[in-house]
Amino acid sequence: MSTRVELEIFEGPLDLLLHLIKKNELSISDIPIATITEQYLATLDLLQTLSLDVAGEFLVMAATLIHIKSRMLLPAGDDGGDDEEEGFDPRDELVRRLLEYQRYKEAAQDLDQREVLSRDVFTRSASPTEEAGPRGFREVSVFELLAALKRIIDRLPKDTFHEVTLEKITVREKMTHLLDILRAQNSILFESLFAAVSSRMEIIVTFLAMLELVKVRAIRIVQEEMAGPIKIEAAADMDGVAENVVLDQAEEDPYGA
Amino acid sequence: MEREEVKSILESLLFVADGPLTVQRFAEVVDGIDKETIHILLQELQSDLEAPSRGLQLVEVAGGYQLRTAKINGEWVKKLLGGRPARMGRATLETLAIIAYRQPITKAEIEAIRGVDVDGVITTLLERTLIRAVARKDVPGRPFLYGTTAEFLQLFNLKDLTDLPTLKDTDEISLPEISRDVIPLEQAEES
Amino acid sequence: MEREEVKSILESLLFVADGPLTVQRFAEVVDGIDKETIHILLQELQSDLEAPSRGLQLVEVAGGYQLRTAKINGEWVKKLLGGRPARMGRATLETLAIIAYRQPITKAEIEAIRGVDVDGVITTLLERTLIRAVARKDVPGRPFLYGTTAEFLQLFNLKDLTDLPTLKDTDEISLPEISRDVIPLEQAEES
Repeated sequence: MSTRVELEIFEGPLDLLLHLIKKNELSISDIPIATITEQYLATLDLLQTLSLDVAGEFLVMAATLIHIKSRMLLPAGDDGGDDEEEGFDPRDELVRRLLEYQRYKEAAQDLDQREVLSRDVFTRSASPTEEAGPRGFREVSVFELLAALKRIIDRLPKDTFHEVTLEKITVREKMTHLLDILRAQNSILFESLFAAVSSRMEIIVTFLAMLELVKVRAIRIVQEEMAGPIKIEAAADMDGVAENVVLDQAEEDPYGA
Repeated sequence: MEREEVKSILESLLFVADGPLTVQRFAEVVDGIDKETIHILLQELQSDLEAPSRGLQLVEVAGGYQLRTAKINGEWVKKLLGGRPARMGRATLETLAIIAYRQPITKAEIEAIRGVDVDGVITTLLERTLIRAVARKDVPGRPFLYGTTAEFLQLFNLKDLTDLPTLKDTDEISLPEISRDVIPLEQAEES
Repeated sequence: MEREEVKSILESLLFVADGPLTVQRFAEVVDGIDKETIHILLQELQSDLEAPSRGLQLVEVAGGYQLRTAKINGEWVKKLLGGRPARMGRATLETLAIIAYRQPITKAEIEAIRGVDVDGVITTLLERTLIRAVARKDVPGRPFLYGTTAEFLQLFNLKDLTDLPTLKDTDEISLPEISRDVIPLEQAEES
């Protein structure tokens, strides 16, 4: 199937035909096939002149129109004999398709005119646990965090050159660093937290530091909407909670040299 | 329980519900209240909300009741919520209309009506759970038959499928005849 | 704009808002309305909601206004929401994550990583058939080894376990290492 940049205005060959019929104020059931074929082909020509790609369907319809036109020229009963019915018209099949297509085109317009949810009318989006928290942000799951982390890691160059020197970065240092940031600006985007980080080990350590602060409820990780940016923000008594944990860590640090 | 109390409970339930609530569900939760009373109170709630100072409406949709914002306030709500999903394109709408009225229907049958390939559109509609595969058609290749979902009803504020506006009869040609004619076309196309 | 209209808009906005809305925010969205009017209308809304037939309340919280269900209906709301799968708590999610990435794993090993008792969580996860006992570990006491189920994959919309957001590129930093590092922190937290 060819790319269909071309006829955003026409949803397909039937749509184009309907357009031409309407433009010429013709009746679907009695299409002057020669005129319509001519205009149809002219439209395709125009599109091709404009270097627009004409999809295969449009060409199939062009062939169909030419075929019908040729059969219209034959005297009745002279067309191969498989249409013995009285009053057979080579346009019948096309007329049926056009009428049916038009019917659904109108049905689609009717649907579009209804009160469409999230366009005209809205339901509540907040989580149902009313008393849960003062903020409407949803808390982010571990899986979403891991997925976000993976995105960050995937962006890193594959070389692991710096890992050896950076291994000494500690979870405690990262926790302190994160707390400093949040003291200064109250919240930070998850991704920007990792912006300056260049090795996988450092990312993991940063991530662990973040998880630890979440665990002791010094910080919250929230998201305004599904798949939206993840934000890290200071909890109400961040300093009170975090200080103990960070200090406790000062004694023994597994990542330390 | 007092009538007022029950009405108050119904409002609370409607407020927190994830989707439309059926009278049945109300009756299960608020035990001891008969469905008739629930029905009457919901009607009352519905008309309370018609006051010009109210910004909500109680719609009957997908077999249940749901609170939604008043249509007249749509623009303000959009402004509050910020960037919202774009309008549905014509290709999507047309395909959805065909599926809604002709379900269960195969992709090939839809393509015969629209005259164009609908692969991408079907994928989008499946992803948005507006349609689902309901069966396979007993023809060569056993293609999927698609139908609309409850989400479809919710999206277009429809009680059920019979609530769809009647298809305009543009001519004397009846639907069965059309579909009979359409099948050979598909076979020709496939071969 | 009419007073009634503005009141209606305020109700719509409160209904869809994700969190408390400040008077400032209302004024930004509904331009041309002064804060004083907004304030008065919100007070009005608040007292409207005091009627015994209403099931909502307008609370002032975190410097803004938020619609919530009336306290008196709390039990009914819980009953409604209780019928659905509840939102998974953090402890449950973390435990599930550990099992997903480290399966098969024993309860003791999970506890070593999380630093807390996981009995209750394991029971919940087993009841919801998100995990199952897959074998016994050949160590003293022969504890169960747990793994995730097909329901787990469904819940998180995963094709299979390789579809998990694994840290594939970080194989050199294996999870055991992480868990070893994490333990002291958790112990600190408990003390």
